[in-house]
Amino acid sequence: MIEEFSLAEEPQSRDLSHCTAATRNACKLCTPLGACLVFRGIQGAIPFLHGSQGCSTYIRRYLISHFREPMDIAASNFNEDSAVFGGAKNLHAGLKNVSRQYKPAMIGVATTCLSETIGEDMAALLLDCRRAIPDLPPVVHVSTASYRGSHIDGFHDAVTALIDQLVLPPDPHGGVNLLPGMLSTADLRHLRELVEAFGLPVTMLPDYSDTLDGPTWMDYEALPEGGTSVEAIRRMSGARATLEFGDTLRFTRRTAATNLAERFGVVRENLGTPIGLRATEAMIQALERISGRPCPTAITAERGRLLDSMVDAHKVVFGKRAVVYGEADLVIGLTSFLCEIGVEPVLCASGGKSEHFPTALRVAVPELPSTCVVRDNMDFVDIDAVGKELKPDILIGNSKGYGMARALDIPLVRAGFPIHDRLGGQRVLHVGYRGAQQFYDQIVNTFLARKQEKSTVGYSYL
Amino acid sequence: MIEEFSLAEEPQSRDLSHCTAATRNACKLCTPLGACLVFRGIQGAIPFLHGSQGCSTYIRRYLISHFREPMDIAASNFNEDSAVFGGAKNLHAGLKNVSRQYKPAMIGVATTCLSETIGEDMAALLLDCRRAIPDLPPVVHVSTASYRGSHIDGFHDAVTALIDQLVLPPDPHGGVNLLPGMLSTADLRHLRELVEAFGLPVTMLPDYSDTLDGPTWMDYEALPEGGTSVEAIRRMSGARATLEFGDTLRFTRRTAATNLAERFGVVRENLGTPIGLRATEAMIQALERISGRPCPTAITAERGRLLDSMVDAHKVVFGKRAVVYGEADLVIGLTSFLCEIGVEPVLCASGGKSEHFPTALRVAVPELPSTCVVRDNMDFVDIDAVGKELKPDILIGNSKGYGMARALDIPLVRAGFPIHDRLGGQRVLHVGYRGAQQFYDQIVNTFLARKQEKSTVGYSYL
Amino acid sequence: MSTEATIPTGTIEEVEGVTPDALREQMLKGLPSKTLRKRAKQIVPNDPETPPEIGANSRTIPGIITQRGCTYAGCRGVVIGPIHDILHITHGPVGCGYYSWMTRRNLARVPEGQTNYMQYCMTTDMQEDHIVFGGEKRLAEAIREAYRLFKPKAISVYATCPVGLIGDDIHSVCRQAKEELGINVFGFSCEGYKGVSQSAGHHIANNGVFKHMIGLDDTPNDAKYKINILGEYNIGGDAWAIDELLKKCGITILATLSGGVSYDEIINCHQADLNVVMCHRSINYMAEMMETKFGIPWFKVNFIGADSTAKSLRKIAKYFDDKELMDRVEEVIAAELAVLRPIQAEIKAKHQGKKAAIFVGGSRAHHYQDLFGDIGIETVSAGYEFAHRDDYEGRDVLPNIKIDADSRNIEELDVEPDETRFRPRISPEAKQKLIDAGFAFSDYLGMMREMKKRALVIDDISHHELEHLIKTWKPDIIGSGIKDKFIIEKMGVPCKQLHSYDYGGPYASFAGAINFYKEIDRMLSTKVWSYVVPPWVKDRKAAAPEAPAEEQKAA
Amino acid sequence: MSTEATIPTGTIEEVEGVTPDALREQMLKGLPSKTLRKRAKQIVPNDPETPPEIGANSRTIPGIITQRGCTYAGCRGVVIGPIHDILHITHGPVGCGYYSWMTRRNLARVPEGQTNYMQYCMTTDMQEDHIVFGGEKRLAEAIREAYRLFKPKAISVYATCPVGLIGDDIHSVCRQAKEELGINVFGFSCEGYKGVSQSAGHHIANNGVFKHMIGLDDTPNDAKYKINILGEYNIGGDAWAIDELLKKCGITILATLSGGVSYDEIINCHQADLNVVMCHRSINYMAEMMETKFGIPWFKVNFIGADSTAKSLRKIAKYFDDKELMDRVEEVIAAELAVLRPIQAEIKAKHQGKKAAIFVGGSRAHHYQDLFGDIGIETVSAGYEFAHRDDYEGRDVLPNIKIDADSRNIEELDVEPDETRFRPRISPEAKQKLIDAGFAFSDYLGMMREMKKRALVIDDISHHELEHLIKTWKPDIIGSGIKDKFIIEKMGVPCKQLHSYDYGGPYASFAGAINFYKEIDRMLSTKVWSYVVPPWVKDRKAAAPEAPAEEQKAA
Repeated sequence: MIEEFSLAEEPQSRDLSHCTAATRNACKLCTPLGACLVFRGIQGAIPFLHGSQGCSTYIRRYLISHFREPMDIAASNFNEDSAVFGGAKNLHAGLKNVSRQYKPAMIGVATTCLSETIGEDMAALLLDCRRAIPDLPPVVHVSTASYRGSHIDGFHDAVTALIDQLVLPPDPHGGVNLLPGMLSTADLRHLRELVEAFGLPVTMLPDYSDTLDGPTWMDYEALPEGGTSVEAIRRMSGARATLEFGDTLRFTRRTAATNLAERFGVVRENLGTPIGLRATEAMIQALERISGRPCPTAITAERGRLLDSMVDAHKVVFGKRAVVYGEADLVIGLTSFLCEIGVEPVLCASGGKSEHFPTALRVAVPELPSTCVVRDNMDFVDIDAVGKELKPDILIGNSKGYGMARALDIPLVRAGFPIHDRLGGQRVLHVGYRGAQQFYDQIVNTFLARKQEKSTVGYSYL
Repeated sequence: MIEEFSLAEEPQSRDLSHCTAATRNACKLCTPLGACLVFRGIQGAIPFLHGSQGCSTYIRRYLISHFREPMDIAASNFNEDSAVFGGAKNLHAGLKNVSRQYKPAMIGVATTCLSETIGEDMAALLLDCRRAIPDLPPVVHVSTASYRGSHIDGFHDAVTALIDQLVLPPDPHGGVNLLPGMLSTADLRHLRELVEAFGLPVTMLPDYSDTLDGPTWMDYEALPEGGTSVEAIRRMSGARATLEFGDTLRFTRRTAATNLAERFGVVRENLGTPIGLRATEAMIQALERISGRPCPTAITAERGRLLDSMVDAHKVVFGKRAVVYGEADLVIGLTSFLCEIGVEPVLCASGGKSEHFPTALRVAVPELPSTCVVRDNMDFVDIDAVGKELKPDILIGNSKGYGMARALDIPLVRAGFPIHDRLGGQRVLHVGYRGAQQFYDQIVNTFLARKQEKSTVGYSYL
Repeated sequence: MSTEATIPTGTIEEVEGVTPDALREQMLKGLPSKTLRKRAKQIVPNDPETPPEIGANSRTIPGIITQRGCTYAGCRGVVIGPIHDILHITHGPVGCGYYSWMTRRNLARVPEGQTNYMQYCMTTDMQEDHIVFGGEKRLAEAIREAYRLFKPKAISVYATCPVGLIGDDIHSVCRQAKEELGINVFGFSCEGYKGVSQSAGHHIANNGVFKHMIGLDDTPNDAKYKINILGEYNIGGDAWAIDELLKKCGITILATLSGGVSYDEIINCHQADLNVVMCHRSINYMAEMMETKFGIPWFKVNFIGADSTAKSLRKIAKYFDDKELMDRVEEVIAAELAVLRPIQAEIKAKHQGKKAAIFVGGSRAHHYQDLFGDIGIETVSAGYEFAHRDDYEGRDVLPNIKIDADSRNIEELDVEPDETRFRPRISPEAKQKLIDAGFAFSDYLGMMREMKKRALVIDDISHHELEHLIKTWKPDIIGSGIKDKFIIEKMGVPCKQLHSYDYGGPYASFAGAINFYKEIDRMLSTKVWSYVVPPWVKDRKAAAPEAPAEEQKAA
Repeated sequence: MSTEATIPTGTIEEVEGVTPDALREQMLKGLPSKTLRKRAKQIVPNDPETPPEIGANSRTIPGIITQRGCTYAGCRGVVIGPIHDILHITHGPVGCGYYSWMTRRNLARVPEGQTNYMQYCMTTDMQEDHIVFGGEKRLAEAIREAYRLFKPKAISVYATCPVGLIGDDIHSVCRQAKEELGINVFGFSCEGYKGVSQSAGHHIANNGVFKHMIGLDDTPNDAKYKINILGEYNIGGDAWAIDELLKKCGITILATLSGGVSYDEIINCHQADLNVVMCHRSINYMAEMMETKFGIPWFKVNFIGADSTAKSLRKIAKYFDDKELMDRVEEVIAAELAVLRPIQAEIKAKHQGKKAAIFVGGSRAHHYQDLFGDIGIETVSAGYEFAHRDDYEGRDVLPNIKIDADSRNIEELDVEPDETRFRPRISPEAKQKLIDAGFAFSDYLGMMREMKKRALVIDDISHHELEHLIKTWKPDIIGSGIKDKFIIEKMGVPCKQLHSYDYGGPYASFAGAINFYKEIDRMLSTKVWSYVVPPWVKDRKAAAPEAPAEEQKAA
């Protein structure tokens, strides 16, 4: 086995932290990726990029490296003519072929920088297609120019577009809507389980827990099973409440939940992503409130075991210094949890531009030391440059931090997206007591293992 | 932080593999430990050693280092007089004090080598105590001289004793009995969940999933909550069937399940410990058979995801060589799983004397290469001496293998008992598809992490 | 045409009871007529004697999911990206840069103290105002920043879709930067919407390398047998494996375009005596242009597979027409095969007669047939992702290829012999002697001439077609890329990634071949596929046979 | 009595509104009368001026769960186990050997190339036929095997319960082996049922070390200030920390009994000028016997806590009565405190006034009060696990201690001054001068003299008593061992293990004290306890106050 490029450390003298024009090793991906992920979470839907085929290929490649699952994204395959004269013909042909070939329950169309730059009038184009293609399923369109925002914006915008374009007038039912944000397949499964434990039927949007973490097929499947049904989305107007996760969404953003609240009066419950005790607690209390039922004993027992393990091992993690990076709301959740267990976050970095990130983080985690650097719009060279000055003991974030972890000789605990250097990256459980338990165990055992390994004499007990 | 004794490697020239009189670094613990563990799994019960206090202290110390939970074991505190003249007085006083202080629902008395060597007539002594102590709860006695067998024998003997001494004539009910063997608290919880998923009420004996993995107390508890109730044990005669895990039990042992079958006609289903696909499959099929219900989709989905990940990562583990050690039935389960995933077990070692171990292993895992060394009654010096010749890539077993793993510079994946150098050793999930998934992920990621770390240039994708 | 090809004998009459024509019909059935017409040209039963015409390098049909990438990917990702000491700047929104950040496994060893720029993904991360008001200033600033931070020898700039649309003149920005900074700075107009696949990007990249790098450094090199390897990207260390092998033979590689290679090697590589070409598709432009300008002959080689490697070594030795070299080459081959043959034989015995299908790249679908063949596995169907007709049918078809709109808008450089530096590396007589002996210079015979008769050749295969292939012909293993790997494996067939090698490799040369045999043996030996259906489902199926899966779906 | 003790002023009138007497009554309430009589003697409000009599070292009541260990544990586990180059063989069934295998954290550095026998747990693993037919042959064979494998300098054999009962004569087996193998082989009759706790094992171990090791090597040592540290087991590296400190002062440690020590050091350690004693309980026998036989004086020291450490250093310097040494000691103390004081002050400011309780060991419950005191934490209740009355009340009580059956059956060695080697290390005049100045030789003043008036002293505390203590007096932190750690923490009180140090340490000397301050600061600063009750339970409790927990239980 021959090995890859060397990860030579940067010469110390170079000041890498004052770049403004160039982004070096971005800590964000492009908007249509987020939208494609959402569309993959709709039952029988196929994501479709209006643009050139390369975007579809690159985005598929990246999602696949994380999920290790098939990820089909169709495209209108712009060529030079379409770039000049518009992509109407390609869109038409593409939608027609996709409808015919996959018989999808929905097509989710996201625009790329190409079609956005040439200013395609999507509403008009899609209306034409609907007239011309008789068996066209519902088509939902979201505008995702990657020069506006990052993958997480594409994600939220796609959720909003789905609700905006699909939901019908209310027919009240006892269920709740759950807008989880960009989480792992294990997270989605666990959230469903938690909500259902309170006897609440739930429409979770999106839900790629099966479509992107499915079994090996016993029979051929053109489209993977699972996902939120279009029918269920249509009925979200009749729900008791919408649980929306994401501290940054609380502030100014016009969100899918505000859409449901404003148009149909569905109560919006904005909560932090339920990572760690505090945010999970808030979710449980919201579920108690909405359902009128007390928290089931099984959940309380999980919480109890978590607390018990926190008592057992706080000595191992207390006072350790962490750098956390990734999507803003994920970072907020992880930071909150780290503060709870006595780890000191020294740098909280988000790659996207997210003006509300610092505020939302400080509000959600008031005990965060003021010395902690909280910054959006960072790339990995920034994170590395700022981070290493802060002498962290551990990194927490996606696989892209590996180089930094290696250079600093500290462990990287993998969370978020993308995770392509471990098996099960798509199944990392972040949320709930169970997720906290897994993270806690992992963080503690990572420190224990290093202590044991680095010891020149070897610890038998720890 | 100052470090421990050096783990200097053995000089090569020393032949460590031909000892017969001395056991060096035993791979087994003593019989009463197994019995105490079982008694801790009975609701409101207190384990009680008839012998000197040191045994109780040592056994508590060891169980606590693994479970990180309180573990009270009372003792009759022999002194020199009792050693000479018999421990009747101490037994009487001890039982009386325990009854009074804890108001236990049951007392589980296990003898130590001391009381066994002097030949205490336990039946007679306990009868005397029962006459003399009016409020004495049910007392179950098991003979556990540690010069006969090892902790796993103490475990099974205690289960048999409970059934032998507590079960009442049958009053048929629809439930099943589950005799899981010596597994982790997470295993016990998961097994209960699996059986209940088929709509079957279950009496699991023992069940220390709560008593030895409980929450931090909100209020003081003299005895931890949870465990199999004495009442439920009494009614085990009326169950539809007894599921008994353990390939070695299938052979000649008079087991708790044969006891129920012979005395009350309860069907005995002897199965391998459900570790890995094959043994879990057998359990699922038995549950389908007993319940008449098909396997629930949620379980099939877990299986599907497991298979999917096995497809994804078989390249990482295939052909790797493993040394597995620990209790015979645990080793059989792990070996079976390793063969399924393409890892080649090169040494399967059990510490206890278990004449059926090689046969049971070969029957349960017929595809095990004949070159694999399968041996009972091994100590860690044997395992090390034999194992290192076989050039393993990984060790799988309890914490006591760490020294060997370190000397060979290969990873140790921790399983079984005791695990005292990681957090959550008591919560390692071995059984079911979920347990297999966790082991699989751990084995794969251990190899990936090492590949990444040992690479002189650093892999970003793996 | 040269007689070099070893035309295989035998015909694939049927596989699993189904003839190639019947399978082709299955695949085409039910397609809309326009699509059908197009795909019918791209699915062709083979004839090695007279390769049939295939509809390669035609536009992908919108809505049909393809594994193809874009022009940017071909240019920045494939050809230029592997040069580790050029600093690469992607001019565009964040995605393109991120997605091309170390996602191909072209390895590089960087001298102590130097920075490996492959670790860096620099992008101008264009924002809306750059789209509206133009991004040239942003680009110029990014180049300056890059220079300030790293002081590289050269900076390379890549245009993404919006850049072309808004009309940023990256070349003029580059020229100015070159002047200002005193280093080599050059740009590539490789917008993603150009061309039908990454293939267009290869061409653009070749042009750029030729214009901006080749020939800049005339320092003489007095090694004895100096060659360049063209079209080898050092995935999984293949280039290193070839390098090692050639070193044993006493042959010196000046540059490998582009794998494990430095800027300095490239600007001096016109000192070579010979160019040998691995991936014809991605680099034939360069081979041709270097021959025209400097007089360096080229021919095709293949170091994938034991016999192909031996054959390629012998061909190089023959070219140099030197007894000492030829003897040395024979010694090396004998020594390597002595190690390889027993392993090959053992593994071949287990898998002889199994069937492979390969759909990947622009040359690997051809090369890897030799490697599978080494262990008795026959490739019953194959096709490229982005190749042209000549890669299938051979370069003799070139004059007959119609130039379409997508090809036309890629610049064809007008190359002339260099006034001072043109120097034929071999006398016309010697060359003619070799040609007369059947030696194929400047030629590629194509994949079809080496596949069995009626083997099914499928260009740019679709999921739909792949599904039919798997269900009907039941290949034992498929070579493909990450984007269909998981579909193939979901369907129960092991899939070997032939782009990233599933993070294994090297597979080139004899040592690499042994690696590959073992890898395939592992894949075909795992029991994991046999577990897919749970026993209780098997039981139920046995008890009450279900309706076929498709009907179920429809229901 | 020496005037050395610094008798604390002040009285603990009440804690959390409850007087010590009221808490004591709570603890005793409801016990059966016999038990009550016994426990009443073991729970004693303190009087530092005239320490009250406490019922220490009395048999544990059957059925009352104790933290005490057995004689074997005290002998093999505590005293002899830490000698890393003696090969230890446990003669008995498998459990005792396994449980004493590296479970105490006495650390050792082993010279390159040597084997650390502490890694090994050798046992005869007796089986039923050995119980029936005797285990002497098995033991002899095990000794031979051990010798064959390791060629150690010495082998030590430990008897477990059944060995005594079946009458194996381990000492004769050892004698024969010694002869046969030509190395030192000796045995300990430390069967677990002897004595009331591990304390009996310490005594047996001391006797054995004295008989079989001390004085074997008379090689002179010409270091200037030669001392032994007795009763220091190098848990978490404490002995090393002390070693380092004394080295700075120019004092040489010949041997530390028994921590980080080798066989060779022990057999030569009678060359010392002074024995200083850390853990009085476990080693006072040795100090006395060495004084009698060789004339080495001993006194008590304590290196746990900053002030205690300084005091101990000064005492040693004073003993040697050497200006140079005294100056050096003062310099060292000043330098160490310059580092320590600011850290101490910062942490003290946060925790001043908090309350500790310590129930552990045979000296740590005393020593650690100083360390807690350094950061303003007062120990309101303390007790030993296995100590005797003199450890509480001071050695002046020794003549009054009744010898009971359990003590009587442990051999008292008859030690005489050695004819050739007895040599007073200090002139009688000098010694008397020191004594007159308040210097306490061969004395231990006990824990009670250093605790506040009415502090609650509890010997061999039970769970029941601990529960009351926690619920009523609400200590902020408890020092204890692994067996009650988890009970204490289940009840919401942080517990510092003072046997294993929770795998931290060292805590001895100034550097160790800093470690400890930080550790305690961490434990008292964690928020984890505040999370125990879920908010929804808090809400519900607030809405409808529940019945007290005990009533609930009863219901």
